[in-house]
Amino acid sequence: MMNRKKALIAKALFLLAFVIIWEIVAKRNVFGSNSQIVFPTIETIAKAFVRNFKVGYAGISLWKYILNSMELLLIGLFLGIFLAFVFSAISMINPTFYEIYNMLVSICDLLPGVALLPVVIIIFGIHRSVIVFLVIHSVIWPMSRNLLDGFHSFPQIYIEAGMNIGLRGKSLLTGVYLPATTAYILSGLKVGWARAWRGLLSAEMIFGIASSPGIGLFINQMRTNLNNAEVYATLIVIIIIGVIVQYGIIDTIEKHTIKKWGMSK
Amino acid sequence: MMNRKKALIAKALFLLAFVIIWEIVAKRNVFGSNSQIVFPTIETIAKAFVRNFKVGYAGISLWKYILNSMELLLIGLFLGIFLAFVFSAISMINPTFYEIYNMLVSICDLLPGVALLPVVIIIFGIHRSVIVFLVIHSVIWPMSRNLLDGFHSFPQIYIEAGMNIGLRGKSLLTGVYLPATTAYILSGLKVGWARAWRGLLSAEMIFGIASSPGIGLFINQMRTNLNNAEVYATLIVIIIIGVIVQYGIIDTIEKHTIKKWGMSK
Amino acid sequence: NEAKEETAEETKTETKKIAIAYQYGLAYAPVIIVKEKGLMEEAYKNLTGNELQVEWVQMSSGADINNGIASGEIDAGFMGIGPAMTGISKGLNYKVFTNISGQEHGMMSNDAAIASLGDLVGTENQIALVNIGSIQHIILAKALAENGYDAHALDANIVAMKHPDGMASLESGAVKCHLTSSPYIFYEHDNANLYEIKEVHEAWGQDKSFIVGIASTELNSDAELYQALCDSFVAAIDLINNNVNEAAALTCDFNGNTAEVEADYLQRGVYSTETNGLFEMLQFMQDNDFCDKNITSYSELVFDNVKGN
Amino acid sequence: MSKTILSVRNLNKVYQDDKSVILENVNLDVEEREFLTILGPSGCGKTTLLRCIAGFEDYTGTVTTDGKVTKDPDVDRFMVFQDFNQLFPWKTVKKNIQYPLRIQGLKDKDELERIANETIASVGLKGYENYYPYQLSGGMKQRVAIAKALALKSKIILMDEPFAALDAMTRTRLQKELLNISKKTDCTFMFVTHNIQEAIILGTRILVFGDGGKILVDEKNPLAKPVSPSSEGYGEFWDRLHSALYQSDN
Amino acid sequence: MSKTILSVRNLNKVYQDDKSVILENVNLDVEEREFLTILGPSGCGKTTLLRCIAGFEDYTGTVTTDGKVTKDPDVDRFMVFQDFNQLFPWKTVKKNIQYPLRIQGLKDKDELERIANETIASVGLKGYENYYPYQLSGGMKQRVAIAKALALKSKIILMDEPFAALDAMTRTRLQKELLNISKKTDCTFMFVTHNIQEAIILGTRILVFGDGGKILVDEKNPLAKPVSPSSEGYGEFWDRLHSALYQSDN
Ligand SMILES: Nc1ncnc2c1ncn2[C@@H]1O[C@H](COP(=O)(O)OP(=O)(O)OP(=O)(O)O)[C@@H](O)[C@H]1O
Ligand SMILES: Nc1ncnc2c1ncn2[C@@H]1O[C@H](COP(=O)(O)OP(=O)(O)OP(=O)(O)O)[C@@H](O)[C@H]1O
Ligand SMILES: [Mg+2]
Ligand SMILES: [Mg+2]
Repeated sequence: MMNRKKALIAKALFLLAFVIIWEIVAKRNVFGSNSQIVFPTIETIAKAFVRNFKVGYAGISLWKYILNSMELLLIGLFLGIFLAFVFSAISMINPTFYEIYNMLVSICDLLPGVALLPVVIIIFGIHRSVIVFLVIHSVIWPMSRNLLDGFHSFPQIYIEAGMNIGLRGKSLLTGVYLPATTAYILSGLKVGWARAWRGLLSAEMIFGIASSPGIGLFINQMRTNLNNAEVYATLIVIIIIGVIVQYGIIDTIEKHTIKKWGMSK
Repeated sequence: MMNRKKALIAKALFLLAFVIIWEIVAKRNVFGSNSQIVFPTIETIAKAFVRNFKVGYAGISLWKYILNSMELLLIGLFLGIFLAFVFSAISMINPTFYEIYNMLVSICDLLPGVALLPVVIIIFGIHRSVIVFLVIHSVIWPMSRNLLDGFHSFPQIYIEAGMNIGLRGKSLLTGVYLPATTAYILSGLKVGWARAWRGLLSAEMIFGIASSPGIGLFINQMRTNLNNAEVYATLIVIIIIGVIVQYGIIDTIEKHTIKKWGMSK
Repeated sequence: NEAKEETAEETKTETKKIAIAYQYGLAYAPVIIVKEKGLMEEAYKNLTGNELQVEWVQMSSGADINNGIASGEIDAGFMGIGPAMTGISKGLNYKVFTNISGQEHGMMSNDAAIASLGDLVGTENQIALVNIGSIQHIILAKALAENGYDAHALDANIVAMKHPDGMASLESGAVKCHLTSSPYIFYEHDNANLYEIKEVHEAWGQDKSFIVGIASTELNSDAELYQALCDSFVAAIDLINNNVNEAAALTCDFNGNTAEVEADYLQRGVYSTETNGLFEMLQFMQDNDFCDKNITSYSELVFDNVKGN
Repeated sequence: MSKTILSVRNLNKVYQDDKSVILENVNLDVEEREFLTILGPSGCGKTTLLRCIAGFEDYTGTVTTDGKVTKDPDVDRFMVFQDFNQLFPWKTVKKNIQYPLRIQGLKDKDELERIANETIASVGLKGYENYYPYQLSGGMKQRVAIAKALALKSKIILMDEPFAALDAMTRTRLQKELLNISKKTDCTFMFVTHNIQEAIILGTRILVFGDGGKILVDEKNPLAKPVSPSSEGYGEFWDRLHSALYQSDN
Repeated sequence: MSKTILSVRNLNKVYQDDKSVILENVNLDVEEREFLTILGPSGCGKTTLLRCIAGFEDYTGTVTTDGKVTKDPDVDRFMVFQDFNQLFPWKTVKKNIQYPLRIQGLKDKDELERIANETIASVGLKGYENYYPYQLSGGMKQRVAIAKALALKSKIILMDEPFAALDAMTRTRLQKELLNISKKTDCTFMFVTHNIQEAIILGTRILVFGDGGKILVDEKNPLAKPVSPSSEGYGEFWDRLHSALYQSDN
């Protein structure tokens, strides 16, 4: 394993290289005379970054959009993860349920959110829960897939050791299945977190309630107004949030679980 | 474990129940007098199913759209999987590369395909490869996540046993890492396959070459033209293809690998 | 062998290639006619004797097309006047080369008690329309302004969703109002349970420009190619205006209608190469924060051949 | 006469994907507080028998524990596995030992502390309370597993070569510990070993398995506890078991 | 005098997250074709030493194999692990044995077949060629791992309690097999065992480790092969090793 400092430098250098290449492409108009609209310079993006928060869109700062979205995102993410856990858990206890749920996961994961929108609206009405539902839809299936497959492929002996001491059903799940699949679960969390973001953005792009506008709407507006620099600046915000979660939260969990237990290198 | 027949019956009964509930909702107009637009009856959907293939859209049968899409889907899927393998593999050999790639996966998985479209078009031009790129974008990151995390969490002793007999670098990867993470890889394949579909559909909804229209365009137009029954019928086609891949291909691979090796229950 | 390759290359250079981005729908009927009948290729051949190869690219929004043009990969495209003016004011090197159509817009309500905009202002009743900042939103703002309200008075009432979803939401009662365009407005007119809020239709009728065609200045500088482009649209629009049945037969499949219905719908729109209200709309947008303020004359919006205002 | 705590009737075991019969018509009655030691060649089915009794395998026939037919695993039959990875890697040594007790409803913190410390000391692992399993040597892991069993005091304790990874000294110490516990408690033991001496020292009754799970020897241990190689009759008994074992092969 | 094939100099080993020193300043020279048996209490660092030599651990000090300083694992030092899960679960018994040979460049099908069959037979697993590891008993898995080492014939073979899971008979057979091979080939063995008798029967030189990897005894085996408990001097030697082992604890 590398030491932390070296790793940090490597990552910083890579990002720097990316930024430099971007800047060259932008400044030299490598892709034609109008390409600065697609490749704005770093300076433009940096200004857009500030403007996003200071001016925002429709008189509302990007903060507000982020807050609106984060609320829905987190609700959707937690519900999605929670439901994935519940259903995957029931699947482990009940083989019939497993067969059905496994099929359901394979099927539902294929369905694009857009196509579900009319059904969702008719059931939930015009409500922020529509967005939450679409976020759940993008999180629950991949997360369940990780859980279902994880539950099936850790060493059988842990289950036996668990049953040995009287664990059954629910207690076996929390006592053995969950800790034994922590690696799968964390991997699923990383994917689920990314899914939730993408689900949120695309949901907010196809369905938006103006009274609580979200980051997807913001991006959409900036796109419509050809403010690509603002779009990239917003993506950077998303990336920063994403990286904080990845390295601040998930990595810390990893360090205190699978790494500490010697279950991951 | 259940026997196959019982499992099949359970799944069939579940689907039947779903169909019946749908039909009741449709026939009784549970969600208001006009809800048949959103919930067409089974008969309507069945007719739309036939019509999709017979009449299609713009004088072209759904077959043609499917074929156009499948080509791009498969190219994107294979490239996405292949690249995920290559990069994850290099990550295992080179710790610096791992640090950078791990970060890249966490970042890129957050970026919505729509926001990348201008950049992709400027780089690839007006070409079907734009769709392929967007499919790759939706496959490669979750797949890499599964591989990277899988590579880190199988029993260390297999690596040692491999190095013991002189496996190094590439041979260690193919000789130990890959077979030892088969469960993770297959799980990733299932998620990747679903991702590829959803990536394809959303890519085709925002970009398409008129001379080879795809299934995403088909769905989009059917929605626009208020033919929800046709939309559902098309989704059923997608589901059928998906289920064939899941149960026909991936399950078979599972049976001949991890199940046979006693590495999965 | 080498010689063969060379001749192959020569014949290739004679085939001109351009990429045109388009969207689907009734409002784009002339585009479909040009595309399906190969009118542009034909016009180019007539003018120069050379082949023209048009790559038709379907995109889902004016914003995407604008980016495509910025990337230099798209030479011409068709979009609503909103994104077109946004693009020009952003300094994209294109202008309008033809008007395409004007379409009917209207706002329908499923509540008889809502008869005018005044019944909505200050309430929490939701209005579905296709997107915030979309042409439908601007028309709503214009209607508000013309009736003495603040242009943004109903902004918070908006729920953004696509036309079919909006229609389903209106009919199922999930929203109170739906501001939409043809053909959805026709369907909603046919529904006896829905009531129209007239001010919206009055603010921007089908006689006003709605969809325009834009071409890059580069394309404009290729005189023959540009001519072919313009000619083909004159021909297509003529066909709709003079032989609606033939036009309908060409486009009905794409819009999912029977030929008769399609012909009826086509006749309810206004298809013309001449713009109407383009500059007026731009000024309204500039005055009400729908786009940047920097265009001061009609001629900045259109190429010289385009007539109208 | 003491009562029969475990009774195996007509037990047959075939692994699904395999035709060959691992255990054929095994019949066995074990009395309460008996210490049954089991010898047998590698691969003869000792582990499989314990697994069937513990309820980890499907089989035909019946296993009756304390009068009830048992098919599924339960705490009344606790198994110490042959595998080094039977500890939960996510729990420390101490937690691995306390967890089963807490599952069984023991909530008293002090009591849990006391039992854990006592059993950890008895297997010679003082100081390793807060180690995670991956930080232990092979033999240490097995000792934790044994400590778990000693702490839990199930009715029937099934031990599958628990001392195989231990050095002679630790082994002797744990043999003594086990003998003590078996005297003090009501536990019944089934103990697989490859060491004939160990079988004689620990067992009140000794079984020798041949291939296919055939029981070649089933005898009460004629020697009085504590047994040592110098006990009277030891040599003779050893020879008998040894030749039965050898014979089982040919 | 025969040449030194392995030399360990000032080897120190501390596990990262732990302050306590596992191996302290270990020095050891092993000559070619020596059969070194290692005794020592559970947890004293025997496995750790083998792992350092094999190149699986970080340490300070040097390990020199055949004149070259070696830090990383390689085929010149083959290790048979203590763990039951060292076989690749995705390969059958036969493939597990043949794979290392193929990696080493042996392509000849017939030769591969011959070697596999021979070594499988020598560990008594005829008929199990096409079993997957999960279908084997504990002892059978270990025997396959031994077969792998026998087939590969690395310069140095490190064996970590390979016979611990075996019954007396199989154990005796494999001891004989191993003795044979060590006579016929140039392999050098380092063999960890808890069985003093085994250490004497197999070893040409015997090491007893105390806690902290201290070498308490390092002696050439004074008894001529083949050794049996009735060999002259056996009892005395046994006692010496035994008391060294016991003493290490006190
Ligand atoms: N999952 C399985 N599938 C098929 N055969 C199996 C399976 N598990 C064990 N066997 C077979 O059952 C037989 C007995 O195995 P078992 O583990 O009970 O032996 P054992 O007596 O415990 O041996 P050892 O002393 O080596 O541990 C072996 O021949 C083995 O090949
Ligand atoms: N990964 C680790 N982290 C911390 N300590 C460890 C680790 N692995 C082993 N140890 C410690 O190193 C010491 C020696 O372990 P080792 O496995 O070498 O013992 P051993 O002599 O092989 O014992 P046994 O005969 O029981 O297998 C033990 O005290 C153990 O706790
Ligand atoms: Mg066994
Ligand atoms: Mg050890």
